[in-house]
Amino acid sequence: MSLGYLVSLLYQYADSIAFLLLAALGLMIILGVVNVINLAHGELIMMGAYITTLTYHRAHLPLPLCMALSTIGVGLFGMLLERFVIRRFYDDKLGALVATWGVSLILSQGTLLVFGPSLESVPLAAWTFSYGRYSFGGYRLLLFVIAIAIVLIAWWVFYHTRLGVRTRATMQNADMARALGVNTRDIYLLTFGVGSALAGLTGALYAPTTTIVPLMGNQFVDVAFITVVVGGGANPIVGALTSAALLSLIATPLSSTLGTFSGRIGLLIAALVVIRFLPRGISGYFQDIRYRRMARGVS
Amino acid sequence: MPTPSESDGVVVLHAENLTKSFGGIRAVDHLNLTLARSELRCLIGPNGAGKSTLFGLLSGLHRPDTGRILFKGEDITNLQPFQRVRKGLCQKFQTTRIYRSLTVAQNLLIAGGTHTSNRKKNEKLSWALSTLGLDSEHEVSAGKLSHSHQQWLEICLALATEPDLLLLDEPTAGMTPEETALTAQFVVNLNRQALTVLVVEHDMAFVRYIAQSVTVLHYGRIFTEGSLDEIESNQEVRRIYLGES
Amino acid sequence: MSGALLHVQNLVAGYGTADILQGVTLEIWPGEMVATVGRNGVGKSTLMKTIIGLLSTRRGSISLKGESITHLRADQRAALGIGYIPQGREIFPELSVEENLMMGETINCAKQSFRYDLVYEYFPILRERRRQVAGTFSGGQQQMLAIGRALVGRPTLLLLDEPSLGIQPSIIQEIGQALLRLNREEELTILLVEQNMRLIEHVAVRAYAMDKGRIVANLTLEMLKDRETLADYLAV
Amino acid sequence: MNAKQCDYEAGSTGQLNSNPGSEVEHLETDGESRRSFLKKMIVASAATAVTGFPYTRAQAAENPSIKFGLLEDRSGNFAIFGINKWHGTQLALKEINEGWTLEGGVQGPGGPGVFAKVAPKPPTENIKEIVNRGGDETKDDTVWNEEDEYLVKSGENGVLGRQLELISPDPESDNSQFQSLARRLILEDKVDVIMAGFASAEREAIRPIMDQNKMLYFYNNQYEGGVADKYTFCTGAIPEQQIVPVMQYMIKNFGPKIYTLAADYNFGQLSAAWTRAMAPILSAEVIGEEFIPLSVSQFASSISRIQEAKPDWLMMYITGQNHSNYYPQADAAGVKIPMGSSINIAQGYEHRRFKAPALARFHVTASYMEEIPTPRNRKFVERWRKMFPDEPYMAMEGHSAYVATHLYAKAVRLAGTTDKETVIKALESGIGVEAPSGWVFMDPATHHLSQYIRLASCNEQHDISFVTEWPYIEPWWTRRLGVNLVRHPESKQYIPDEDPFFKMFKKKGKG
Amino acid sequence: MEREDKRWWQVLNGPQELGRGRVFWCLFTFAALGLLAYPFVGSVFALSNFANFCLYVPMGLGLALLWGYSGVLSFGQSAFFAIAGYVYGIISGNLLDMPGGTLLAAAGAIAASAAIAAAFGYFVFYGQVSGWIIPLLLLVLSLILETFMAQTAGYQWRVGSVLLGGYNGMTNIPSLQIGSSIFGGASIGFYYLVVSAMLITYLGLRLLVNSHYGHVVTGIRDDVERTRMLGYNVNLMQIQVFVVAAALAGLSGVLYVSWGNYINPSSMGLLPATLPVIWTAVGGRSSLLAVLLSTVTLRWLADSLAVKGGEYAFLIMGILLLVTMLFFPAGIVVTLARHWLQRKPERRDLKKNRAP
Repeated sequence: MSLGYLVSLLYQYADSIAFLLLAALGLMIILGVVNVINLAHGELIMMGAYITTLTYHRAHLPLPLCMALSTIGVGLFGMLLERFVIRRFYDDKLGALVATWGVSLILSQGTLLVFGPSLESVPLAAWTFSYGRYSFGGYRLLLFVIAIAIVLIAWWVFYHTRLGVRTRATMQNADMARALGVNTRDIYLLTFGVGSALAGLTGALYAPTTTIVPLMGNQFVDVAFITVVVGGGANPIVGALTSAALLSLIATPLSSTLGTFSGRIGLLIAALVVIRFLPRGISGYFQDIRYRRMARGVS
Repeated sequence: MPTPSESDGVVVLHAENLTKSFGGIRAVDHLNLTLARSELRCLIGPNGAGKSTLFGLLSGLHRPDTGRILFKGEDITNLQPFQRVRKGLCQKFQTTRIYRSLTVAQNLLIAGGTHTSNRKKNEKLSWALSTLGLDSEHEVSAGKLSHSHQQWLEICLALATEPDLLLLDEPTAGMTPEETALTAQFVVNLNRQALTVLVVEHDMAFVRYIAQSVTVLHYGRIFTEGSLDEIESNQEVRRIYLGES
Repeated sequence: MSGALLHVQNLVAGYGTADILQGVTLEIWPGEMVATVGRNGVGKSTLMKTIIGLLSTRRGSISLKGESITHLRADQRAALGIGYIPQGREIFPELSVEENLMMGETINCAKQSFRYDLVYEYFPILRERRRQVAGTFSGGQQQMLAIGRALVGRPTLLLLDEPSLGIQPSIIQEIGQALLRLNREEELTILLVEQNMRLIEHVAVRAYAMDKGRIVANLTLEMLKDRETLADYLAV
Repeated sequence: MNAKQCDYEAGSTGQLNSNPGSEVEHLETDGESRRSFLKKMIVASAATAVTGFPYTRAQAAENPSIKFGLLEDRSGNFAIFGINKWHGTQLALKEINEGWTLEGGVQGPGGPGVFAKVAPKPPTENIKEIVNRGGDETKDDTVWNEEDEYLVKSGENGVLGRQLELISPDPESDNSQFQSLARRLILEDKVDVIMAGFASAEREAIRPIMDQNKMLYFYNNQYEGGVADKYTFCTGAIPEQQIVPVMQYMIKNFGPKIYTLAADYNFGQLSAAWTRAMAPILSAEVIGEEFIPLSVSQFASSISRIQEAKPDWLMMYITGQNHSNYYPQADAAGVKIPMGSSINIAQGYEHRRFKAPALARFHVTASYMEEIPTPRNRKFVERWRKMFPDEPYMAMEGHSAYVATHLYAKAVRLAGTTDKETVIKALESGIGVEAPSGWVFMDPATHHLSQYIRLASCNEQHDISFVTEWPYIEPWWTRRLGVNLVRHPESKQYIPDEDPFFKMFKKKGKG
Repeated sequence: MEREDKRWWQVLNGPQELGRGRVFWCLFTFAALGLLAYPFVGSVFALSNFANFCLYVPMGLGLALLWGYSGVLSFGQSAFFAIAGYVYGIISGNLLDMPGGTLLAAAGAIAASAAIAAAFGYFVFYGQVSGWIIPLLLLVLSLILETFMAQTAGYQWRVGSVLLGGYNGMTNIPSLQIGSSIFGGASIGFYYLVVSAMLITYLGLRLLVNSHYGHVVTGIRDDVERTRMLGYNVNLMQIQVFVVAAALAGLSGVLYVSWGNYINPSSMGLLPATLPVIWTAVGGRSSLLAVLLSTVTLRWLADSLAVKGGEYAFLIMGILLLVTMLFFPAGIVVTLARHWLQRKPERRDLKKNRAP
């Protein structure tokens, strides 16, 4: 195994982690805090890509600005969605699943009707670097860096801001948080907005590397679901990070040595196995351990 | 009080050395408890003494950290809750848990016919239903029953499983004094029909009415046991209730 | 109306089909520390939950400083200055001590500054362990944390539900001292649910006795000192 | 390559039909099989003659419209292709109803491409020579019309004096919807012809229904080849028309080391098998092969494997919206390896959807592309754009649908009836038309088109140039297997497994 | 108790379903007779098309049982549907010459779906996996199967004489055959087969949900802990219900391949997975009759939209689903029926009160 191969494997690993993280983080934060699975997540990603592409081509704005607009736009849309749809289903999680599926159908088909079957994609900064016989895309590494940066920012917000503390408190005991003066409705609204904004950002970031079609969300949702199921909702940040790292660790060598098909099947089977042994996902497992340790710490 | 021994079949329940902790708080602490057949025992104690946790351990909702539970001489420590019910140990929850969307008849239909023979008429149950006046409310949706009727219905659900030992957790919570008295009378009559009953209750009027023997729980341990008179005259018990120990 | 800080009139509330509170009327005056006594299950905690707004009022009214808060949400009531310390403390186990305290900041939105200094002065252990995860605290420490959490935001009224529950006697005493000081030095009005007689007679100026969802007596300080009277309402 | 002389003068259908005698003479030369076919033709012609052949306007006017069933996906996964095909059919129908037809007609059953001999058993020897020729020899020569105008007046509005009425429900890229709508078109709407399907799965879902109901069915798509079905006509390009030419070109220009990247389903696997089998014949080697599940959209590991293998060029058989992500991703990773394909950019216009230079160095053999620089095609594009100004691109499938629609109209006119068996006979009579892409000819034995194939190359700016062209490639593979639908009606899809020559069909594992 | 005295028809008329009483059964019989008489007036196509709508009813009813009565949502019914279709194709294709081969194949196919459901159910229900994970996990399972089946083109993927066919699907699957009568997609026999399968499933499930067992299943939905504390092995019963639902989806799958002679992996894809959920949600998951009606109606609607609505079909379905969930969370049919029935019991109550 040459050094070049190792570098290439590392690059693939980073690439895969970035994809899983960006696809799943928004979904996971919504699941963790609001406790709802948003089946329209893929369509929110699609919206992000569409806003980026359309503003770039029609308004001729610089690409980073387009991406920022997507993030904000989809975030706002997510808040509307929370206000008018999701809010009614806080007592009926399965109902939320079904209702968001309806939203997903409306968004994807509506996009087809309004914008047609495809859009011209936005151009990609073509900087590459190489090592040995391998060459790598700089943009993909940038995506990895951004993904990690988002996780760090999310972690910082969660653990080092008042809003983060309130959000975590709401996750742990919403009634108590309310009794202490936290407007949990606003927390839910905001969280849904942030989760949606992350979806929009994902769509915007991947817009230069994917085909811009109304059903493009599908390429993100299946891996996002797997990542979320494996990660669990107990702690979205830890869950997303560990789950993306673990799944990539399984899928990357498989894809790299046995081919993409094996990587794919490996990913799916890993999800089934993890759930068999950790029904609440990795972060749920960590939480259980922590509670056990707390119990032991005192008695 | 006679000391029942396990071999002669007089003992229904024997729990020894039970411990259970939650998040740093030891709710039940090396507790031993023995119940004789046809006994009617009241379990009292100040808030947080571990009564509900003990019930959870007995019914199988919680697994003990240490200790074991024998029921009719058989070790049931590792049995699932439903297996314990089939062996004849049934619980009424603290907050009423009945199937609110279903009618009384449907509730009873679900409860009846698990481990016992379906063909035999459940005398105790029909007696209970008519005593409590639930037999005229068969088609009423359980969620629309009055609060006391919901409590009674839940006792009847437990009776429908034909238990040998009935655990009642606060059966009179939220009832008027008259309803409390009726419930107490009912429980005593039930007990007379050779049913072992363990009750957690705070309403002293109720305890006074029914109890043959009272066990006081404090900090997860048995503080003292005895007849109600003994307990009532026990200054130590009074002190723990008033938070003085 | 009167100058009562908290005025509860004919309050009816409960769970499901059961009305646990069947018409509670009480008044707390500014600067008072009032206890509510009664056996388990008479509705004391339900009363507290209904006052803070976690349970909805079915009938009757609640007013704070003469203004009706009956139709406000819990967080809005807290913002008006009600600090709530529930039974079982309900601290946030995965948050650090400091973060738990931070959660009290949203109480009383009219305040100018937070009272971390006060909290740390009263409960120095919270300062020592402010980075520790709260779930690892013992019951007594959790109780201090829960009280501290409610104090940070300068509440005008403190609802305290069984602070002595499952706590070592020495710490109960410590908590009692703290409550007294708070009441005297900070002029904090406190409504206390308690079963521990020592604590009650140590801190309360009067008490409401509850039974079966109603207030059955208004006990004066003298009556509180009388064991037999209290035992009638509390013990076996 | 197969430029041949044609013995007919480009003329109206009237001329063709009015001279059945000459067809008979022409046929004599081809022996027994041809003769029996001819007999049927004559009987059919006679039958139509009795009922007033050649048709008269008066009769036609009384006739209701010809019902034209179309199932193309306008929503769901394949909408991007289905809408284009739907438009192609609509344009053709409009032209037919306004009195136009594609120039061309029957060369007689002895026309070019009707080799129609059945091999006694499938040949197992090296087929290098056939491959190099671009297919089996045909007997007759063809010249095609070099003129710009491909439309000629048909002399009537519609066909047989009847308007063509389009019935086109949306099957939503859903196979079971296809089945139910196919039954609806056949049993309820009683259509005269059905054109349907983008994905092979869609075709396979409805083909049994077509056969059960003896319904004339057109599948207008480039695909993996091998369908031999009496009731099915395929107007898209097939592997022998695309894969072999593009491989020849790529090997000659870039080198013999090939790496195949294919979608992990029937089309990808079968096309990869073709590449694997043809490589040694063309003195090349497949040094790597990877199959990608349709749901995969991220290609980092594939790109690294390709770089590791260092091929001279890539054979691309990836399909669908997820797979097209490969191009920007590979470009961003600095992969500069030339690519050949039988499908991408001609079908999904990736070069228009992705910013340059993601598709640079891409080569595809296509039966049609919007960029074909002939004056004739410019006319065609102009007419299309006039009707569908918002069309993002005119792909080869849209062109196939357009041609198929005109072919059908011609066949009906030739048959003098919409009776399916008779129309099938007409389609099997050696019918050829001047399509916008060039001359195409319906091969009677296999029910596939002999196509005008061009090799398009995409440069750094995503401009398309046509570097070479094969004016006439026949569908020779199934014919090699002994398929002759004229003589031996059947209904199945051959896969390379059934050709002993493709003994290397088995995937080399996943890598 | 009374339960012992009840005859089966009293159970059938039981309380766990919308329509009850004499009027309902008269209407039901009338409707059933209408269905049986339809072939005398309907065209071959109308019959075939209607049979196509109805053949999904067992799958929809299975999901109603699973979701509405036992509280477990599944996005995996289409996977069980497709598994049965494939297994039927494999067995029947290999037993072409054997009399009764297709019946054996049908039995084998349904058994295969049930067996896979049992294995998965063991995983999930004994693993105490939480409610929202089950539908997602089933979706993942479907996607695995779809990915796997899509790459099975070629000769090496052959079971006996039957090619799996990869993404292009398994073709030429024989229709069900009993004796000499073949139940092809466009035959009257098939129509009767499907209609009887639909009615028998409905009545059978109606018996089931109104039986003691069915009540316990409802009990599990309302309060798992309570039911466990009444002595029921809740996990086992959840698996049993899951298996029944999967077997019913399998029945639909067998009928589908018998109708279309074809199955391919995309029937396990994202969209088909959600269709049964849409039918069940829109009709009202707590009533079998509502789901039966909504399944047939929505299939009909989807078909009409495909014909007339064109590309608006998905949009309309999405809006319908969203509106249902927002404004008729119990389902449109159920909400309307309840609304309609509301006044009647009141009147009855009044009467009861007046006459002591």
